Amino acid sequence: MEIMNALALLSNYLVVPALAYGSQLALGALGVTLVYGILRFSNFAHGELMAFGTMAVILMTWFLQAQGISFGALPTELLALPVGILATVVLALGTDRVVYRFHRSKKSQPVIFLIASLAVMFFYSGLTRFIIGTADRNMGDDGARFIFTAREFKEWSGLDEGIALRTTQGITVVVTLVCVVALFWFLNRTRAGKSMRAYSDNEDLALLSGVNPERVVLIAWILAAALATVAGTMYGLDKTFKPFIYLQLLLPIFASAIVGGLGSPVGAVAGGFVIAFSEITVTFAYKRVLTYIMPGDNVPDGLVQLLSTEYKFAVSFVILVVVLLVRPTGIFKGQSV
Amino acid sequence: EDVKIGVLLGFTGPIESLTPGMGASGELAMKEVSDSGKFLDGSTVTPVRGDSTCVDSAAASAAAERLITSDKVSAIFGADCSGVTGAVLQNVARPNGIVMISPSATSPALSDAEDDGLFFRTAPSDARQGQVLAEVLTEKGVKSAALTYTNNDYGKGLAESIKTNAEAAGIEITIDSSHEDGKGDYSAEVGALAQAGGDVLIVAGYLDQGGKGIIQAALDTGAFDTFVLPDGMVGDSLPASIGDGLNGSYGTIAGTDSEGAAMFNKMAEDAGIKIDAYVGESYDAAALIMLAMQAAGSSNSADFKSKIMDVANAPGEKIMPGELGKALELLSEGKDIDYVGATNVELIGAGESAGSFREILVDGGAITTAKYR
Amino acid sequence: MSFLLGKDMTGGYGAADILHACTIGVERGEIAVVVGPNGAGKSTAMKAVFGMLELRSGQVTMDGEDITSLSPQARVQKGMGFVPQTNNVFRSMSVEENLEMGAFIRTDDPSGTMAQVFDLFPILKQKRNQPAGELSGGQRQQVAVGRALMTQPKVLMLDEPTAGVSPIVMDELFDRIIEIARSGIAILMVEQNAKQALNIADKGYVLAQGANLYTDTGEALLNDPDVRKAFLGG
Amino acid sequence: MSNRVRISSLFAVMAILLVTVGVVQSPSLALAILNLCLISAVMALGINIQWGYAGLLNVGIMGFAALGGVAAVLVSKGPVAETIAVGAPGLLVALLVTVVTIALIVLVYRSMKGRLRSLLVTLIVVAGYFTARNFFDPAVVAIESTDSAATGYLGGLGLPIIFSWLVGGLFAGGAAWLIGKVSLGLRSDYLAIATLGISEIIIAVLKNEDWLTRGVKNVTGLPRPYPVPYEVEIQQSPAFQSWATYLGVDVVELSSIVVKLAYSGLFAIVLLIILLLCESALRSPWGRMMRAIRDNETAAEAMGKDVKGRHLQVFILGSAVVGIAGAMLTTLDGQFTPGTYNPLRFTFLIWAMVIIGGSGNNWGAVLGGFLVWFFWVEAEPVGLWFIDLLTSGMDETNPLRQHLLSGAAFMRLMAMGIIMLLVLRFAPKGLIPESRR
Amino acid sequence: MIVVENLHKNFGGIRAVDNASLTIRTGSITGLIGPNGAGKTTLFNVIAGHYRPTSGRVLLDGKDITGLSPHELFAQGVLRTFQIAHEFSTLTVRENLMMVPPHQSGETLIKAWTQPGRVRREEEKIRAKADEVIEFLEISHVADELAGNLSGGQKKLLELGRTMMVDAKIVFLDEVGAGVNRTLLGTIGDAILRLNKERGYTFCMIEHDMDFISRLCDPVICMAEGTVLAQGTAEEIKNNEEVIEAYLGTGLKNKPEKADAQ
Ligand SMILES: Nc1ncnc2c1ncn2[C@@H]1O[C@H](COP(=O)(O)OP(=O)(O)OP(=O)(O)O)[C@@H](O)[C@H]1O
Ligand SMILES: Nc1ncnc2c1ncn2[C@@H]1O[C@H](COP(=O)(O)OP(=O)(O)OP(=O)(O)O)[C@@H](O)[C@H]1O
Ligand SMILES: [Mg+2]
Ligand SMILES: [Mg+2]
Repeated sequence: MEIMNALALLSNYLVVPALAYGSQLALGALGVTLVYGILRFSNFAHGELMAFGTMAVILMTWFLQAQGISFGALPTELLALPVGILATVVLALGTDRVVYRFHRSKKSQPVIFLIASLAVMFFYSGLTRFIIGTADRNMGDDGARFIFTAREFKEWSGLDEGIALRTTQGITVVVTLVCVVALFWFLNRTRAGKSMRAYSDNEDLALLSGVNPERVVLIAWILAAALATVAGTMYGLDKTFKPFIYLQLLLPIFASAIVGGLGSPVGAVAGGFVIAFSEITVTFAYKRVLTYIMPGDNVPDGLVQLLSTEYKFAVSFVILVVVLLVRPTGIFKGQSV
Repeated sequence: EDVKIGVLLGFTGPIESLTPGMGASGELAMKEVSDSGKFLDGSTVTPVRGDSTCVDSAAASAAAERLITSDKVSAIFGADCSGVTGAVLQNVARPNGIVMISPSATSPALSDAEDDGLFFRTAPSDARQGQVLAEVLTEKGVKSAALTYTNNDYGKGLAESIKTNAEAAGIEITIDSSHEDGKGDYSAEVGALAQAGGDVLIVAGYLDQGGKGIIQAALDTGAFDTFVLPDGMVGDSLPASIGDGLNGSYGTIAGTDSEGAAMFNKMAEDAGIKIDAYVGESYDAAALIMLAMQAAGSSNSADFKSKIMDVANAPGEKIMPGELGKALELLSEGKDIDYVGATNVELIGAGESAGSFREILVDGGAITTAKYR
Repeated sequence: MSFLLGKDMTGGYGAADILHACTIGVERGEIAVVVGPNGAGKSTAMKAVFGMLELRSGQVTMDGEDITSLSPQARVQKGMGFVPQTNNVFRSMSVEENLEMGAFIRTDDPSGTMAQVFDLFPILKQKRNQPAGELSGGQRQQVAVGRALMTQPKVLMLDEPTAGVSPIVMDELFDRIIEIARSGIAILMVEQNAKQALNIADKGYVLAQGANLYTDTGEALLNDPDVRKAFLGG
Repeated sequence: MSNRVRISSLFAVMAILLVTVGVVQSPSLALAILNLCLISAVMALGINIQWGYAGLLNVGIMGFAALGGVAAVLVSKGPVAETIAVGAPGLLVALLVTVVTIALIVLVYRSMKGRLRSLLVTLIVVAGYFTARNFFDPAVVAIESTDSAATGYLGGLGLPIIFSWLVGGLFAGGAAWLIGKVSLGLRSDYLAIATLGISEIIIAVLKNEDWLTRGVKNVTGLPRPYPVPYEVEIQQSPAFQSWATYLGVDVVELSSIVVKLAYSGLFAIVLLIILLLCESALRSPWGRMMRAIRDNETAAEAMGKDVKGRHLQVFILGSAVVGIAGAMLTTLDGQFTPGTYNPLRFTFLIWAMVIIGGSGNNWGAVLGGFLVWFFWVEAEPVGLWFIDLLTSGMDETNPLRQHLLSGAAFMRLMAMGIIMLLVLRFAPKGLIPESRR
Repeated sequence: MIVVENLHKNFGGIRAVDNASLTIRTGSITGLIGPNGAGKTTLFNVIAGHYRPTSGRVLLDGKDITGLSPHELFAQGVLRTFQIAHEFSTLTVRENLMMVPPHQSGETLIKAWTQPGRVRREEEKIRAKADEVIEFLEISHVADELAGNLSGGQKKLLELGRTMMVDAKIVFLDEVGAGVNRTLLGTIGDAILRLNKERGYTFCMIEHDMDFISRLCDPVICMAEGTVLAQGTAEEIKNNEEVIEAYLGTGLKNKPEKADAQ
């Protein structure tokens, strides 16, 4: 019983949130890792691309809600998602035409692309704020908020610690797993996927094999944009939408992609979880858990917290660095340009 | 004549979601004054915006430099975050002898900064609010509380004063940990807070920043169900976005039983301004600048800086939001006024706001006034 | 009028021309070999024929049709296969995937050809799942050639296919090249193992400083003392 | 060589831009921008040393700049007697304990082997950590609780702040040495994220270790370096006033111009010295070796060059330069605010400077520093002006106009983005590309 | 003299070098042959310090040099060339050569800053030396071209050239011949012999061109599957059944059973 309570406590405050946050990071990291894997540069505009996509979804949602359309137990945003994706794809492809294609033709170094993406990031962030403003917007305010609440869980299980599971958390985790499997399958099993990897590996030789570079780039951006929109929306649904947040998300997302191994979808997910779990576990106060599992009723004095939450980023980055020292190109042997 | 007033706020950057409201309500006051036609025998007031970015002192100083030396503003309404405010004050405002009134900078460090009597702020000092909150907690019979604050000088200062006062009042603060605004996820913070436990969770943050995230997560996980909200957290948008979960939470915000606050909220709504943190303070800051000008009969900082205290404090006729026209009238007749405004401004010492506080209770998804202290 | 012909090709990578009215070509079912000192422009000529290089003058024709302005991909579609001299494998992809990429434009099932490649280069079969980047130099060379064989082209262009491969494999390779030629495919290759290459060549070109020096049948060149001395190492 | 022409003409353009600002807007604004341009240029040089010479992707600029800022505080602020009285002993003991612990670890490491060794080491680490904390924590509490609003930290040495520029360099260099030892094994983006992470850690420490630099409560009122006067004072001096009247300039305006010029002088000197050293280094065999290493580490290693050592060397040098710039910046601000250090402003912007200017070329880096900062500040008015232009046609109440005007602030971001894209478009290798020797 | 004792090098499951033991006599020109993937290059990489061996030792004149880093070995006079050319692509050909000599005072910053004169004088010497080498390799016309723009073979020549910039004790040549024009290869052969005779260089060279090998090398070592298969004079090796079986093959005779493979 005591043990069960301890477990419930841990899952409620540690496992469930970490899983959700991890998946959110992973979804973002998938997009980053894809662009890196195929187009061979770190796309700093990805965070803002997520913001833009989410904005598009929100606008569409407002429209739908105005029409009185809803999605039953699920938030209407999911209905609006395709439209958002479409808008984002258009933006991404447009950007590629006016910005990246030129540098491809010039065979610029990756770092040039990186800085270009930085500029694009500025532009996007301006654009998004321009259209929808900077205010903080709630998402997913229709549809059921919880799969089960802490209270429901208590009643059901009879424990004195509850576990809450939000609908959005559930959706996020599922979507992430689907995305990573799909992407992995696409890149490693399908003809198109292989041609994309070939292109990123050795462009000239890919040409000699009859691969059409334009098509590769097209697919890459479509996927990236779609992932960005999904990631952004999932995040917004679970937390809230505010353009500024997506800039802040960029760093943990990159951390995930890199620690997992750039270019590897599975790595992206692994990375996401490494970051998320390290942030939470190390700064977690184990006082009450111990109180449950320690024999008798001797309560530990103090919070039994390894490090205060001020340092949660520090912690996640320390772990990141350590991982990299052990595996210099990430957990799943990523590429590096 | 056309008097220019600089509006120096972080329109981009960490608090970009707060600043539009602040800017708008400051400009609301300016419009009111211009429209009254009574300002400095019929001159008008034009706001000129500058981006303080909230974090980049260098960019903020440059923006201020532009406002003062290029756009030739007579005073600056701003800046917002204490860091940039300090930089602008020392590197631009003082050298050029321009008055600055910040609606939101609360850092104690600013109180004893050399300012040649040029710097004022309408945000209440943390010290006072700490006491008030402690009183509230004792009355509510709170035995223990967890405390989280936004990791900047505002949050830190406030948290420190809450902690000391609360502990003095025999309330145990089980944990005081900070949270960074605008970050992705607050599970870790909530986790720690929940484990530390306590009757209530005191959230010394901003209502559309980390503060909100924390409350949301805390509610969802069932970690806490009552929250204590200092001024930064009090605003209609919070219950609106959190929902019923917030009912029963309480807090404090600068204000008096004078109908000032209510009146202002009305005005703001009509002007389509969302009531968030520092919106009232902003209106007051702008108003004070112009009233002082009127009292001095000049838009020159050197002349009117000394008047700001006079117009802000008793003696004199009380001035409510929306009564700026009347105030201008009185001043031009040489009468004395006591500006109350949206947040019941009382300037003490080095131009800080003492202010008395309004205790609020979230009830039925709306912020209601419990009583005044 | 050869099946594949690069005629009077002049051009280079930047300001200076590398090729000066250089002509190389090959007939269906024939083997043409290009030899010459390092830096003569052999690879450049090959690239030019394959459209990887801006020509200032001269044209490339295939089967009588002028393909000078076509992009490399387009030429691949027309049935040309090419093995470059340097970085000619997909380093991060497995040997098998490399071969599959060779068959990228094919619509039929390439597994048969793959089997043939594997018994031409047995070592590759063992290494089929290893990234090509981890292979030894010679193994890589084998992968590169294998990749080209997978395309089943009408014309096969090889830039120093035998560089770094062991003698036994080299013999195998030459045998296979003869076979392929017999099956009606035109083969144009650059070789530094000039003697062996000219041995099996129907036609030989000697380039120097980007210009044709000698053009003749394989054995004619082999037996020409000047050529032997100056270019074939005595 | 056409590069020289290009350089001089581009810098001429830069000068014209600044002068235009001076005329159209105001001279002291122009000078304010110039000062930041100079500082940015120094930072950009630091990064250029690392990326342009050696291909090291350092994305931790923020952290090193912050360390420079710390130096400014610790050097220039006077010591705080009370806090030292209550806290210093504890801290010293804690320090002592740490040193002893490390010594012990080294000893054990040297003298033992195998599992026993690792066991002992861990034991010592744990024991050391807790004993240290045992002295450290109470001392910190004591320090931070003494007059926390005003001081609550140890203060500094009370020396002239100009020294902090050197010390800042040393701090950053020292940190770089540590970081380099750990993470220079990593390549490209992996090194990048590692450095980024470490810089985040540095900032986290500065934000939360109040006893050291007051954390987020900020340290204000740093003194100015020697020749730089205070506007308010010189405004009072009759000599100055008469001078102003003689020149026919407003006293206030003149005072702020003079002050800014004084700063510009100091910064320019630093920039020139560093630039000179960089140039001669880059042209020397050392530069050739660095480029070789950047090109192909395996081969360089095989040709007898100590790649690791050289990487560490440039990493330290570059970071030290950034540290110097950081100290200069804090000096100019007159205050230290950990909250200001965010990656966008202190890392990516600097990178934009290096790349847009032309990596591998010192002049390029400097120009980049100037140009990018210039637009970082001027993008705002430019954006506003653009919006006005857009909306000039529409009438007051037009909702679109309202919306556009409300969004004017974000034109700054867009403008910045567009400008950067344009530069990259027309100078894909940077404005002053690396010159071949 | 280099002695390799039961050297093993595994990459994951792959045994690239599998218990190889061999000796390279001082003053000799030792040839190293073997089928593709026999482990020759890996062996070089281990000896030259690019890989740590899984097990086994490498001795140089009796002292253990296992696991020293390449630049330390360079300092001891152990040089190597790369099978897949590792030129410094953004340096000119001349710079590629000039960067090689060790202990250039211009390579330490302080001296570069304080003693420009001395640095310049050294540069003169080195440049002269470099031009010699360029002359010899017949690549004068591309001396100021970026090395990245060289032809495949020219890059190979550059590889060799770099080893000629210093006085080496022992030089490991990994297929310098591959892709080099045979006539030029002849001259290179002469050069190697000269360096060996006059300057007493020891050489160990991987080659697949038997004529070249038998002209220069004695002894010749044949590796297969990571171990030493046979050792002896070129003649012995040529006629060694195993070697023919595994490596040489039976020459350019068409094999009927292959002809109808298609
Ligand atoms: N980095 C690596 N990872 C995995 N396997 C490797 C790696 N490097 C080499 N190998 C394997 O080790 C074996 C020996 O490679 P090596 O390059 O030494 O052969 P080699 O004798 O030089 O052949 P060649 O004559 O073709 O150059 C090969 O089977 C190769 O696939
Ligand atoms: N990318 C390039 N840019 C500029 N010049 C080049 C480039 N590639 C080759 N060259 C020059 O063109 C000339 C011919 O090069 P090419 O590769 O055609 O020689 P090659 O005949 O193939 O020699 P090898 O037998 O060594 O391969 C060389 O002098 C080389 O320096
Ligand atoms: Mg070639
Ligand atoms: Mg080899």
